[in-house]
Amino acid sequence: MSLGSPATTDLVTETTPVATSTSAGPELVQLLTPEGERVEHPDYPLSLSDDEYRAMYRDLVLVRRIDVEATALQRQGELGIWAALLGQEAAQVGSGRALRPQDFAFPTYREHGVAWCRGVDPLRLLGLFRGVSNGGWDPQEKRFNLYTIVIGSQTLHATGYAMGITMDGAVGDADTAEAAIAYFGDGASSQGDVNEAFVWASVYNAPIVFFCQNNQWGISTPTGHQTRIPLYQRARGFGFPGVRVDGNDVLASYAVTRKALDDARTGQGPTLVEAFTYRMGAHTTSDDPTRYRLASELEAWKLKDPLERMKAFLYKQQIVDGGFFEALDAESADLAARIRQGCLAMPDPDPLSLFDNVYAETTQVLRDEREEFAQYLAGFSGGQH
Amino acid sequence: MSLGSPATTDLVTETTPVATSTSAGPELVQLLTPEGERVEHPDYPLSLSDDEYRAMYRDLVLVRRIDVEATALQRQGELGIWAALLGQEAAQVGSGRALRPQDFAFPTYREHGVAWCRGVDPLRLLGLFRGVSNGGWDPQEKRFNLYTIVIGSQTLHATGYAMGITMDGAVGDADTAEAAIAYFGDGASSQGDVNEAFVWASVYNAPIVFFCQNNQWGISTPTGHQTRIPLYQRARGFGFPGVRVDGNDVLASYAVTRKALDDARTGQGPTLVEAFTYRMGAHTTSDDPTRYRLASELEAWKLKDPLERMKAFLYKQQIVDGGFFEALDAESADLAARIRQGCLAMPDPDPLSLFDNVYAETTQVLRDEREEFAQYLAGFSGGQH
Amino acid sequence: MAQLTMAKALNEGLRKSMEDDAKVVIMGEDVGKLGGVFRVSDGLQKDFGEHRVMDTPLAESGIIGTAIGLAIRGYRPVCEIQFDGFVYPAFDQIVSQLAKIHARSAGQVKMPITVRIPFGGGIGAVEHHSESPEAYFAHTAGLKVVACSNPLDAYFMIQQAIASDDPVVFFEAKRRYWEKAEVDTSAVPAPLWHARVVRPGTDVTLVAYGPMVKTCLDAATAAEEEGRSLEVVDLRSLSPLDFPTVFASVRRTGRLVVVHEAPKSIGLGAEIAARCSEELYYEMEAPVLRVTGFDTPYPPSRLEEEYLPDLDRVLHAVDRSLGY
Amino acid sequence: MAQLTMAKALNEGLRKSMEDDAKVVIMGEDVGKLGGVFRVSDGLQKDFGEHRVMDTPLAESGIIGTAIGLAIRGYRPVCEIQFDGFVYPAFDQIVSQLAKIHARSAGQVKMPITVRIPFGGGIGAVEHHSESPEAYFAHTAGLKVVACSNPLDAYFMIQQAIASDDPVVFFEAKRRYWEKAEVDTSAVPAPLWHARVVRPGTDVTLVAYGPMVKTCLDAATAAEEEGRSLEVVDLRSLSPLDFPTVFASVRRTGRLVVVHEAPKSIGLGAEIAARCSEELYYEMEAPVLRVTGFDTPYPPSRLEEEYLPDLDRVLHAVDRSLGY
Ligand SMILES: Cc1ncc(C[n+]2csc(CCOP(=O)(O)OP(=O)(O)O)c2C)c(N)n1
Ligand SMILES: Cc1ncc(C[n+]2csc(CCOP(=O)(O)OP(=O)(O)O)c2C)c(N)n1
Ligand SMILES: [Mg+2]
Ligand SMILES: [Mg+2]
Repeated sequence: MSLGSPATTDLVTETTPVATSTSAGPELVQLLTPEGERVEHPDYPLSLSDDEYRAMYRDLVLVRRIDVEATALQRQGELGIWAALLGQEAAQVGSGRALRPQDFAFPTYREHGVAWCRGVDPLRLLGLFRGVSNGGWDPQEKRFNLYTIVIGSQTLHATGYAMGITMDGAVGDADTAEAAIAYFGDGASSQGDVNEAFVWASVYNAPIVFFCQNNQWGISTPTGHQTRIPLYQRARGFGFPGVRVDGNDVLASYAVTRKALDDARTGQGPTLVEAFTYRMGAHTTSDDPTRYRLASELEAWKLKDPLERMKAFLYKQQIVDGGFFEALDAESADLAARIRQGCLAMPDPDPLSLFDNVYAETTQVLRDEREEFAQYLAGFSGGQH
Repeated sequence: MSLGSPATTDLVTETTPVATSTSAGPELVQLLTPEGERVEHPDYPLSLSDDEYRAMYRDLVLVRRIDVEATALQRQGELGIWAALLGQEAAQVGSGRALRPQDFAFPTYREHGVAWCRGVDPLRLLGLFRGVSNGGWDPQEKRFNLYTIVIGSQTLHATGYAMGITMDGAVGDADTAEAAIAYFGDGASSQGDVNEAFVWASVYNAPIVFFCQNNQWGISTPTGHQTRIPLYQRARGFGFPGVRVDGNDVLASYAVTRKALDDARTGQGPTLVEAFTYRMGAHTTSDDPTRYRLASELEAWKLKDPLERMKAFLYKQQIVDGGFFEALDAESADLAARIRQGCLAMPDPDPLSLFDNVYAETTQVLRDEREEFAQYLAGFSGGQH
Repeated sequence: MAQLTMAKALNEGLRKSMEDDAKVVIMGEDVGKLGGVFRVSDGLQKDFGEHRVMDTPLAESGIIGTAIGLAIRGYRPVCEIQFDGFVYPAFDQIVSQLAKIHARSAGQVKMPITVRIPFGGGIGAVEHHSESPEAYFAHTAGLKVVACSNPLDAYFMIQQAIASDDPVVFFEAKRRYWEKAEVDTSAVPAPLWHARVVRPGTDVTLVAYGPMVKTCLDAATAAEEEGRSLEVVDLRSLSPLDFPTVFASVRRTGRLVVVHEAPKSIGLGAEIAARCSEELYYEMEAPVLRVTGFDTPYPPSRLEEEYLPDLDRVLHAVDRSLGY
Repeated sequence: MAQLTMAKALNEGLRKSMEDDAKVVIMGEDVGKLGGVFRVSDGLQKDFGEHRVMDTPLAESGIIGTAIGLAIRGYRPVCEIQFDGFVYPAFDQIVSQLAKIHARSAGQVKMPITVRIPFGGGIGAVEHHSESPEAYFAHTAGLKVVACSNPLDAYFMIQQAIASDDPVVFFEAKRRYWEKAEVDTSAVPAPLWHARVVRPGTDVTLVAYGPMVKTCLDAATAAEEEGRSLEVVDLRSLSPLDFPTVFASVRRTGRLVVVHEAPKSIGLGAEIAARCSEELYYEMEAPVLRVTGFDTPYPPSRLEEEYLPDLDRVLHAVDRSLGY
């Protein structure tokens, strides 16, 4: 063991990330093997209609298409940066589809797939990465909070929101009661805020699901630098259940999240779901993962691709025919074109909007600054400089 | 369950504090019953000489005497405030005596008993509460850090220090290797910093013992508002062992801490020790616990008094005679007198010392401020005002 | 009309807000059964229940972070930070979230959260219990910051802060908690963002807030005996600063001394000096002087009388100002 | 002598410090294998090992808190905060511990910790990646705060900061990371706490630091064409501020414009304005003017060119100053 570096003891499961990060251990909940075989899990029965299976696959495909298009737009200078969800489609679509309309989701900056499930127009997401907005949609309307960039913060917001659900008496009924879900990453699990959220959620028995996408990396930092035991086990230190699900398995992600949400809404309190998955792309378009991880790791994970296995399942079950895929391709292409056009057409904000919405009730100091700046700008058009 | 208040589920062990706080559960490690009977625990064998037993009892008595004297001095206006350790003597003396000279302790503001074991003159502690200093001793000399008032901060300092032990190669040898110990309270367990310390200690396998005195209260807040499972179990969420010890049992506190320290120094990594004890006094001399807890709770805990049970043990084992107690009474009285005299004789700091030690290398800005203030003060003595 | 201490006036103000709006909830360490270490929320849990007055776990980031979530859900949380020196663990949630969510959401998400902080020294406390962190918050765009200095203001300002749809950091001059004054609860309060001339005068303006208002008033009384007429302005709002009121006063007197307990460098006094020096460049008869805490950590309590601006230091600065 | 970017100069400076003192360790998020998101620590983990360049868990309070423990153990940690907007979770450890431990211990415990923070805007980033939080730290007694603006300073200042027995918050102008200059590593560096006149002039003094130094130099070049001679002072040290150098310059020119990206209210500019207005009361020919970011959250990047002070805004202020 090298001094000062993370420990290698018998407790450590993920110290040398390359060697171990693709193996999730026997505790992993899986309903669909990488080969597309449907398997059963006693705690997570699931039966979906063919339409539902197809809809899930459609989500996976469209969400990936959005992501690919956004990455391309960034490369072409239309976005400042993009945080790709490549590889995490199943975790996001599975959990996103498990949400009921009345539930409220608190994302990080990477939950484009969940946004899709909540009905947020992808163009709204692009606005943030293009730099025309720091937000972009009405969180209340979509019951999908704004992206939160400061790691971990949103887990406390979600917990407070969930406390409010309890205070409003909106816990109990299996159909109408509400729940909150907080998304965060493996890296985020080290932040004080996330652990405080666990304290609060547990003490207040809040109707919340903590959904951790363990994509094995926090930028260049492997999960083994954040924890020496599987992350889902963190929950047991706080007195609520944790479960590790195959995050590349959209059916398992759906079933496990749905149960956790139902437990929450019926008053059983919080659950931590660790979706074991993989960030197949760079951290963001600014990142260069070849500096810190081996190509072989990516290759190993490609065999577990969330789209491929669902596709194989649909084929094997004969749920789809060639026409389905063709139609989906066309829909994808249309979506991508719409996104591209919309992105290029997005106007830059008005300079004076700098001063808008700093407060609900603005101040004299800001009014004066705005006025002074407006005059300054007017001076230019008047040719003063 | 009242909305918005801490949960009452089957997981909750400490919701209604008055009813449950005296019962620690079967997991409690005990070597001495409240009646002073010596019991054995397979994991914590302990055999001390008669001298050692007497020395421990002496510590308990003297530490309580210091505390009583300080409380009296506060009542008489000689101290601004005092945070009494009443009831926690065994947890502190047990853990403090378990430390080796080479170990380093990071206290809160209440570890007067540990300070005693580290050889810090009680008068130095009083200086802080009198308001003549924010520190008072050389932490390096005593290997006892300064009191830290911001809840939880010191757990990270201790963890960093322990990482340094590893980096220095001072881990391994059962006799000479070093360990750190971080003290904190049940309330502190909710702070982000404490949980981040758990993350770091676990990932770096740092040679550290987290010693949590669960005295059932954080000011007026019962432990059930901080956690719904026993606190020692927090450790399992981070992948290291936790143990609950009877904090009113000096022998068990000693044995459990000693083992945890030895594990740390020999490279087994961190342990969380929860010393289950009781704050028999007010939070500080500014506090009025009758506003929030029942007298009956205190009565129940009095039956578990850490001094009484050790005294009963010494008697039963015929380790002492009346002369021992007489001599100890006299020593106590002397100590108290010395503290009182020393406290009253403590000079106020020089006004210009305000500007001392803000930096290792002071600045021109501060030199100027100091000079200006010195002149201002001189103006008074010159009768300018 | 009743004689109330400032602590009691705050308590009554909180009670009024809770009666008026069922969405108002109080949260913090020891605010419930104990009523807060300064008893500002005394009796409120008993009367409004545990779901409206919550004794939270001990973690300030958690308090503010969950309050933000409650605000998203439509609540109007009033968070107590037990002492000034314990707000820093919540700094990220305050500065990066609370202050920015309204702008981030283009006004779609309101943050009607009040963060109450007893602040300042002079009570003989140990480290971290006597700080004046207001400059950190007043420098932060998106926050509003106020400080109350007396029972009447306390009663109304806390209600106005709670009613505000913006996040308000609400500083309470802790060593003035026990000072009493008449509180006419039927009075019509001044707008929350307005400073107030609390004593008119002609020779020099003293600008202060929180605990230093009384110090300045005492100085003005003492100065009167020497035939000097000092005007005292209580800023009340630290962000936004009410420059029109300050400028008007300084235009009258031509001279300004700013007084605060916080360290001098980059404190509120610096901003007021900078603005007045610019705006009243042709009108000032002396430079703006500052009487403040030193650029040192708050000292152990046996030195706090030296550290804290007092009547003598204020008058000394007045002398200097008049010497120009 | 070599042409180095500022990022590379910092990298070389770090390397030199690590070679000179085995107690120097680097810690932070992604500083090791990746070499930091700006590559400032590129190659150091490879050469000095994982125990001297640590990829820490993702938690800023943990980074500073454990660094404090390492310092108590005799180490000299250099902590990287990945971006300006992510320092706030560590605010408590910085303000309540790092800044105060030396005083608390009456000088017995040194805190030779350097906290590196890439800061400022202009790189087209998303929220929280373009902030200028220096005023928070410069207002905090017990901390020293510096900002480097060019490769030569970067190379020496980082070494001086690391060698300092006081905690130093070290701001790096992130949009200047890729600008190149000659770095003579054998030069004798100026003391870390000294400001520097980087361009002499006679008509107006521009005081700036970090990213705005280049903006001011560009403005001075442009002004020259109009026959105006601007003196540019690079503060370098933000706490302590080197007033003698600033005063001397303003005595020469009689006029002062302070420029920074951080919001105006209660920023560094306020302090410099307040001090100069007082100290040079009889010597100034115009009020101190400030060209700063607005009192708003940092905007989305498509607005940052409007938000950030630029050459035109600086020259506009120079015009105004000369108009008095
Ligand atoms: C408080 C804070 N510190 C640092 C960062 C910079 N940062 C952005 S993403 C990231 C890694 C996050 O890793 P993880 O939580 O695993 O999420 P992922 O990016 O893998 O989805 C870091 C360090 C940040 N955004 N916030
Ligand atoms: C960060 C912070 N918040 C609040 C306080 C005020 N405070 C002092 S002691 C205390 C309760 C601590 O409870 P616990 O950790 O159980 O320790 P105990 O006092 O019981 O020994 C509180 C809230 C503080 N010192 N620091
Ligand atoms: Mg990750
Ligand atoms: Mg306690």
